[in-house]
Amino acid sequence: MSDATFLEYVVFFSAALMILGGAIGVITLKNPVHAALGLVLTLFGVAVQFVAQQAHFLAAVQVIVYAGAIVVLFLFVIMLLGVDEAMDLSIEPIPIQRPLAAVMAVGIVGLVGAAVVRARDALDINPGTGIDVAQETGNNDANIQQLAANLYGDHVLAFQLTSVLLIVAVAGTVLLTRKWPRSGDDARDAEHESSDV
Amino acid sequence: MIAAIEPSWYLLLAALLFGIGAFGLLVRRNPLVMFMCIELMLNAANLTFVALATQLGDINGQTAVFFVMVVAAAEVVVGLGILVSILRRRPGATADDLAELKG
Amino acid sequence: MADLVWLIPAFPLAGFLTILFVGRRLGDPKAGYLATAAVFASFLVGASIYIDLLGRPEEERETVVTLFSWVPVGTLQIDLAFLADPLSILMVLFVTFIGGLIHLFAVGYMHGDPKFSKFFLYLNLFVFSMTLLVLGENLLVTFLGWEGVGTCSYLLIAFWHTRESAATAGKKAFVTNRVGDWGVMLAMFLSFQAVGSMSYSVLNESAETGMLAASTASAITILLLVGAAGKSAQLPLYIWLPDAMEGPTPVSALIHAATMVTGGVFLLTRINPVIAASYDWVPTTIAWVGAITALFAATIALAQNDIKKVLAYSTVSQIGYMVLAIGTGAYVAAIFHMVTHAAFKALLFLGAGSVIHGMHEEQDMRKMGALRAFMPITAATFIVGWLAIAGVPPFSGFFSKDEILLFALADSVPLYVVGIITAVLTAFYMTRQVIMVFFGKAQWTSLANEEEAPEVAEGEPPVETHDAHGEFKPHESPPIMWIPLVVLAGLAAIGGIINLPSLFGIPEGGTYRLEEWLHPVVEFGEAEISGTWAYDNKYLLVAFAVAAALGGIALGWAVYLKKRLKPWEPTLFAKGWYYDQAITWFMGNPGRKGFDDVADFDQHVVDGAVNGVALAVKETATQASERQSGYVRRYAGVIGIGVVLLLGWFVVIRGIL
Amino acid sequence: MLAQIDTFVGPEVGWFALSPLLTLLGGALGLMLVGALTPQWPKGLYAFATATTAGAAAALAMVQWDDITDNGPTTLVAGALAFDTFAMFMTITICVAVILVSLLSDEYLRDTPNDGPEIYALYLVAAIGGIVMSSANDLIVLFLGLETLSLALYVLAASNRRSSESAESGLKYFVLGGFASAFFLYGIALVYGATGSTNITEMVAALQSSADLSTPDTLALAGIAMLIVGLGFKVAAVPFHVWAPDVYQGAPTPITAFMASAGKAAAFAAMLRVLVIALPFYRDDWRPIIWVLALLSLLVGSVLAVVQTNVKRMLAYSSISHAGFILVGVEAAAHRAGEIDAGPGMPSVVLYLILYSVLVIGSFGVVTVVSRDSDGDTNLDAFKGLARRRPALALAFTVFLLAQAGVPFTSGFIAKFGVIQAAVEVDSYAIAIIAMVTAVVAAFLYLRIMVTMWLGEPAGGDSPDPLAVPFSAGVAIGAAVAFTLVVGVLPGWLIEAADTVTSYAR
Amino acid sequence: MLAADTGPIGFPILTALVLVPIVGALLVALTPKSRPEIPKAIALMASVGTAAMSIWLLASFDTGDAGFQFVSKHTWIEAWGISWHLGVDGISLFLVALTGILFPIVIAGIDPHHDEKPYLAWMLMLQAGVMGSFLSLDLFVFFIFFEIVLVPMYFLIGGWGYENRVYAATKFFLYTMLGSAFMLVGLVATVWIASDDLGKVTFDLVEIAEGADFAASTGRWLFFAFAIAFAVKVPIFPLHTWLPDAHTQAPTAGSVVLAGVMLKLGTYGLLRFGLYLFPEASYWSRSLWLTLAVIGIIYGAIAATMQKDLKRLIAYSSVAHLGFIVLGTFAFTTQSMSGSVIQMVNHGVSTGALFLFVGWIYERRKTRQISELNGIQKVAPIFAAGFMVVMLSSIGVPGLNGFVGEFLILTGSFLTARWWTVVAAAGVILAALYLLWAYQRVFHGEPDDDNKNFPELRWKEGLTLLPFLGLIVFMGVYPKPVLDRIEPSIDVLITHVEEHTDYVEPEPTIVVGDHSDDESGDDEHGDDEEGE
Repeated sequence: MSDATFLEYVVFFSAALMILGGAIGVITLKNPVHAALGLVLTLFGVAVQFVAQQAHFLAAVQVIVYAGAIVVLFLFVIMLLGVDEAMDLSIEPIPIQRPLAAVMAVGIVGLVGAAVVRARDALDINPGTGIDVAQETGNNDANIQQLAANLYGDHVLAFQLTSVLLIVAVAGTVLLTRKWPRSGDDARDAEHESSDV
Repeated sequence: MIAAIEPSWYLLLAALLFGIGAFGLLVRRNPLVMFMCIELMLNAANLTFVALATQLGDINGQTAVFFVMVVAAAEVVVGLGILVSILRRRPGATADDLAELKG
Repeated sequence: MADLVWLIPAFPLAGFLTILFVGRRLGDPKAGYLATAAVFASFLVGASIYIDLLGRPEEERETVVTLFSWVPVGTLQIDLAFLADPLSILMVLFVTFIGGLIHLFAVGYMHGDPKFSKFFLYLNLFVFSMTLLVLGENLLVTFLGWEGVGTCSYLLIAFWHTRESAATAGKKAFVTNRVGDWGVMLAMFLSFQAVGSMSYSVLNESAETGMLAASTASAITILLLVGAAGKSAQLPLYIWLPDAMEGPTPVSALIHAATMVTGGVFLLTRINPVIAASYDWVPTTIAWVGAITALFAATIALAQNDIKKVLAYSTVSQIGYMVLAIGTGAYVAAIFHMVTHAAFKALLFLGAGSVIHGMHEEQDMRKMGALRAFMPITAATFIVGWLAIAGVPPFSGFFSKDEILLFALADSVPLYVVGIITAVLTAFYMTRQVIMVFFGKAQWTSLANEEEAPEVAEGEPPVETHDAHGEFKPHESPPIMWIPLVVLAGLAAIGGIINLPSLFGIPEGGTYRLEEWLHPVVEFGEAEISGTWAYDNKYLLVAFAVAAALGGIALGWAVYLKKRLKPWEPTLFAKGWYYDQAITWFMGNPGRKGFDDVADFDQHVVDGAVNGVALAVKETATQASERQSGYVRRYAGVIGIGVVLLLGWFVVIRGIL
Repeated sequence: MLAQIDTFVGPEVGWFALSPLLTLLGGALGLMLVGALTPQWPKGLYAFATATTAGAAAALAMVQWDDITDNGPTTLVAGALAFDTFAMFMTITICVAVILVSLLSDEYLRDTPNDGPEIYALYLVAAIGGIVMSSANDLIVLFLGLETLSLALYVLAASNRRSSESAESGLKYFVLGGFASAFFLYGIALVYGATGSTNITEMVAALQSSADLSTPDTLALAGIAMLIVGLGFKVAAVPFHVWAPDVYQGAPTPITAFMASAGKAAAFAAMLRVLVIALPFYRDDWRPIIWVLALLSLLVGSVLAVVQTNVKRMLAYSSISHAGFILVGVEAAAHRAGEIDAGPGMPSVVLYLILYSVLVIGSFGVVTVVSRDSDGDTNLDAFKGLARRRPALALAFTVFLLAQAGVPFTSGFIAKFGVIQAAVEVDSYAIAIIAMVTAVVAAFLYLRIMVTMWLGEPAGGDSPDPLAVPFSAGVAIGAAVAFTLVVGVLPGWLIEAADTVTSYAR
Repeated sequence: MLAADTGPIGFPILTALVLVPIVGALLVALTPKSRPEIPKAIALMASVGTAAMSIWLLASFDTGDAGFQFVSKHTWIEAWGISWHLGVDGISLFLVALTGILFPIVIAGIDPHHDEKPYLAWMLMLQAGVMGSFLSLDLFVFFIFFEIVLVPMYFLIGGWGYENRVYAATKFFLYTMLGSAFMLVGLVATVWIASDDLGKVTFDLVEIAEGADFAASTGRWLFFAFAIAFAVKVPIFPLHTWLPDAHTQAPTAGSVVLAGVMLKLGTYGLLRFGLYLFPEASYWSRSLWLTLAVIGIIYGAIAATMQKDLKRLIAYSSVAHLGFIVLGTFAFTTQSMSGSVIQMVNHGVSTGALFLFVGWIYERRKTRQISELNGIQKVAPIFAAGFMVVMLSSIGVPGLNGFVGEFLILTGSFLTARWWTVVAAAGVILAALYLLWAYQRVFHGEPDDDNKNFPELRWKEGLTLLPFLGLIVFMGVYPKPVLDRIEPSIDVLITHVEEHTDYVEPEPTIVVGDHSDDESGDDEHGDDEEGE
């Protein structure tokens, strides 16, 4: 047993711990802020796994975009709306919602797991060296270059589409944040409520 | 002598993460947290992608993850936009409070 | 000449159409005279055809006149064709002649009725249909007339339709007749299936040549017997006839005594070869149906108090005689009795009508009596009719009845016994009637006025126009009414001559005229009785018959005039053996209930199922839409379950298994 | 290393082939930029610009049509997009939807803060997303298209800030949509793992090469399950339909129209791409699921519609049952998936999609006009006596409803007939009969609306106030009616066009 | 039954028969509100024009020719093998004529009381639909017409009907649509399965019927898919319950048309698309149909007897009458089937007329309840007389039209379905019972105060009634011209059945003239009946 493998073990399991711990945190912590922090933990764990898989660039993006931008966005909104008060998780207003959730979660995990286990031989035939170009070429940017080439080569259209996606985001936020005259605003709401209840 | 870490372990981990995320979306009432759960699920997918990419020795998987991140970002932006526009009107509203439409 | 046979129905039809369009303008009494003229015109045509046929050799006395092809489909080719042969012409003659007389009588009787012209409209339509019935060359044309007369009888019984009883009686008559028609229709189908045609010539021919399987022949006969039972008011379908007396009296005379009710007898005579070709039990059945009906009706007649009811039941009884004759193969006798009966029964009915007229619509004999003084002509003629029906020689009834009894005995003794008993009863109840109406002491003066009142209130047509100025006094009817009576009386008295037996040294030429005349028609079916015991002891039978008649009369005399014996009128008879009531009850209770159940079944089960489905869908929808709770997390849960199920299918069922 | 970068050559891009997409994109950007830089445009100009853009795109697509029929289908941009008649057909469908919806939106948005370029830009961008979905030859591309469309729709659904319903529907749609697309993405990942690629061409190749399907690849199967979840959600197939009624009801009516038309069309196109075109080798695995989804959608959609009181909700449920019908067509296509003689399955689906899109936009168009007058109220009562207030409008709605019920001489009948024909051709009698029977149940709903319109007493009593039909909306509705009836009588040309989609690129 | 190339004339009269009403309807719909008198004029012109054309059709119909005449055939939807194929033969001729004649009478004679314009438009649409159904020789074309008639009828009932109209209209629409649901699937299946035999996909009735030969099991399924739709339309017990509601609630014109022609779509469909397409299946399942028919006859009559609503009563009588038609159809003899066809027309005339009367009674008394009517004959004798004549024809009194059909049906059925016929014949008794009883309750007796001033038949009503009475008498006295045109087509149809089954039409032994072969043919027939 080489150190490398041992190290791999350590990395894998510690990262896995981070990921699952964070995830559990997200779904259990009462206070949304804490939940967000749990999310950060998970994201970091995922980033670590990426590194372990030689996806260095993705790891970086993961940290910057996800942990950096997105979670911050979350926290920002939490603060903005002041919805950071804790919420009692012991009560569940919707009947048999949690059993339902449990069944689903267990089902998904179990079945996907079963699928994976079933397919594992197929997978683990030549547990290939993966795309550890760096080790081969000694060029530490290899992964980035490869990615770049793939991104602007085969997936250039997809790449362009992401920009379209961002247009949607922009237009959407403009639309959603535009100020509406408050005139008769709530009155109308009341109307609609009444008309529907 | 222990075997090397198999790709399937990553997949199982991802599945677990995915399940947790889905579970969370069902049990949490705070919309923000629900979004976070969606993020968890997306990350599970990402993890799967990367693991499989590595195993297949194919970069496309990593590219996919890149796109997913963009999507996630856009999604969060839009989602939070919607959420803000609601919570401004009804502070502290939970997902369960928004059940006018039914039947 | 015989080619003009179509003129016979044509005249009444023309009369019908004329009255239909201008009847109201013609009004009372012109419309009546027109109708009468139309009928007598037909009579003249009939008479001339009779002479024409008489002039021909026997085998050529048959002409078929085809107007047009009526219902031609594939092998079924039915023409609207007339058959002029001895039988049909004979029928035409007495139908039109007696019909004419009754029309004449009706002109007087219906005088002042607001629907005067309509009455004659119907009467002409009836005569038209009746002539179709008798002249039809095939079963279908006969059936056309058959249903036609049925319809007319419906219309005429319900003539005073504002009276509930009249309307009901009309409906009853029609529906009961339909039961018979059902038989006739099936007979037609069977005939078509068996011989590919419905024309009498083909049917009879195939029967005579033995091509008609006995089974089929029997079936046809029995089915037609059902029809006859309906039309000729035999058991078990006679029930409509007594009620039919709700119609105006001329109608009772014309339709329900003289003509229509003999339709069944005519039809059976018409197909006599088929009867002959069927199994032996078939004619026997016919005979017994007739015999039992005759006796049965006679017993009922014993206890009736309604002047017309008595006659009605006697009609049923007399037709029973005819059917009995048919069954015993005595077709000539049947027709003979039909004719004589037509004469004297029409006479009796018209007489009764005249009495009712004179008594201001009073029909209850217990409220009459001693009328001979007030309406002598009516009384006289009525008495003639009485003697005729009682079978007192030399009146017509005697000869025809004697002939029937002769054949009955030749066939079987029991039949004869029944016949004789019936004869006694007939004489008895007719005597009873005559005495109650014309003799004894008047029962009416006292209750005259209180009788007037309700009449007026009831608004019966004849009353308000009646020349009764408060005081009540039976009166003789106007000449237009008694002239027909007199004529008919004449016929009833001497009608026998058309078929005198060879008795008492009656000259050869004068005997069995009718038999010779009808010979070509009935030769195949007519029973051969010469050589039987009965035939050899004719005189004895005559003696019996006369004894029966006189005995009956004497008994009646003793009971009702001399009051020597207590009248014996058991309610069982008065109520007609409760037969009618039983049927009415059945129709009204279990029958009606069954019908109601079907209707309910339709509404609640069949339709209920349909609406049930709709309701079920609605319920499900309501239930399901509550599941759509509006909670986004629950929705996610639903999706999640879907996911698990799909994964289960794919991974487990398709993948691992 | 550097040389590597110098020598990098991007894939060649068939610019002209992409022109419909580019047109829409240009339109969207133009609206955004110019709209942002210029003051409020004059009445109706935004809508007009949008409509023209979409029209141009559709026209370009038609131009491409002959090119494809002549030179056969190909793929574009390194096999990212399929360039075939199927794609073009859907392009045209979606563009038509955009045109009609933008015409509807015009007056609807007038005098609200939303009367700006954004909504229209979102229409166009969403259209791009839809078109990409329906022409994607790569699952990642498909996913991006789907997200583009979805995000646009989330925003649009929530766009009416006056209405709390709109916001609620937006949030519900977003949460569930994100949830579903997470599944979809996960599915892509798993399938990627099984086939080693996300590119449909390569996937098919890989599956073909791996001859031994005897030991089924559970990873792929799990992936397919997830993919079906995502697609099923988009097409609102039971049990993934739960969002549809609420969102349809809550969203601003023109938006609902857009969802029900372009959204559904794109989703079904994607479904055909993913299942029929990319995964024919697993058809025996997923066909039964489609069968069940069809059955459930037909039943739930038609039955639940019966008890609704809100017209938009009714139409939502009816659109679920329509989805069921279309799924019948998909099921029929599944029988022949991957074969040379693909059978009438796919044509029947695309035919249904274009016909139903126009129908549903027309229907919601009428609802738009009515609700605009009744101050946002879309309850059945708002339609009482519509025939008295505006006979033409009532007649138009009647036409749409009858068409949705599948009455002859309307496009709806042709659509249903095509689907049934396809199903029968592959001997799926059971589902065909079930579909027709549920159509009867659904008919009750349409009759109910008609009764309300024609026999109900209008609010105004005997002299009800006539109801104003905005010009642009009138044009849209009129066009929809015309199309519905014309196709109902002369469907030949459209059917022949639809029949060509079976020769798709892969 | 191969289609002739064209009719004797150039101009496509059948297409015109369908299009003229449609055009009329559109024109009516387009007339401005300001000119309320125009729609009626247009509607009359259109319908009278159609009537004229259909009468011309009657006149120039080639009696001897059993095949389809005036055929016009054009490709419609090539991709699906659908063609606009119209043609008329002895079976459809008189239904077409009846459709042509009935509508102008109804349009002219009956006043909708409100919203005349849409009413007229719907009436014309209805006419077009019915015409199309009777004329089309293409499965697809037939189906769309068969289906489209629901819409105008729905609106006529729903818009101009009586108190419970919406329920009735909806029930009618959905019930019938449910039937057609099966037919559509069956129809498409037929086409696809037939395409194997024909080598091409075509919806052409004649080509399929002549060219395709379905395996017994397949054919039976397909036949039942069709038959359900027709059974609902006829309606055959137990699928009849929409009819009383629809009839009762429909406006007078609606009821007249419904009884007059629309119900015939079912019976006509059974003949044209049941027997002709699937001879084997129809022959195989005849016992079922005969039984249902007989049940319908008796059951309908009994149910009718117990109705309290006069219109409902007549509706149920329709169930009974149509039972006769079905009986005749599935007895497979020239007589019975010709009888069925002519009975379709007769029932249309007499029941249509009865509904006219009920409509007039309702207009006068605002009630259809028998219990609230009485003594009308005293105050309105002519009205009563008219009703009486129509009623007698409906009862089936010889000399009036009703009898001819019933008689032929029963005569023919007796050859192949003896015992069914024996029971069915009893239906004529019940017919007399329920109608006469109703007549007695409504028209006989002393009128009470409500009915004292019941208005007499009006001139307009009389004129409306006249054509009905004319047909009633004419068809009863001289049906030959009609029968001559029907028979050839029926014979061809029976031959068609004989070719595809082991059925041989029983010929009664003809003994006119020479008595060649043996007589006991009836017993043979008898036996193979008992066998069933």
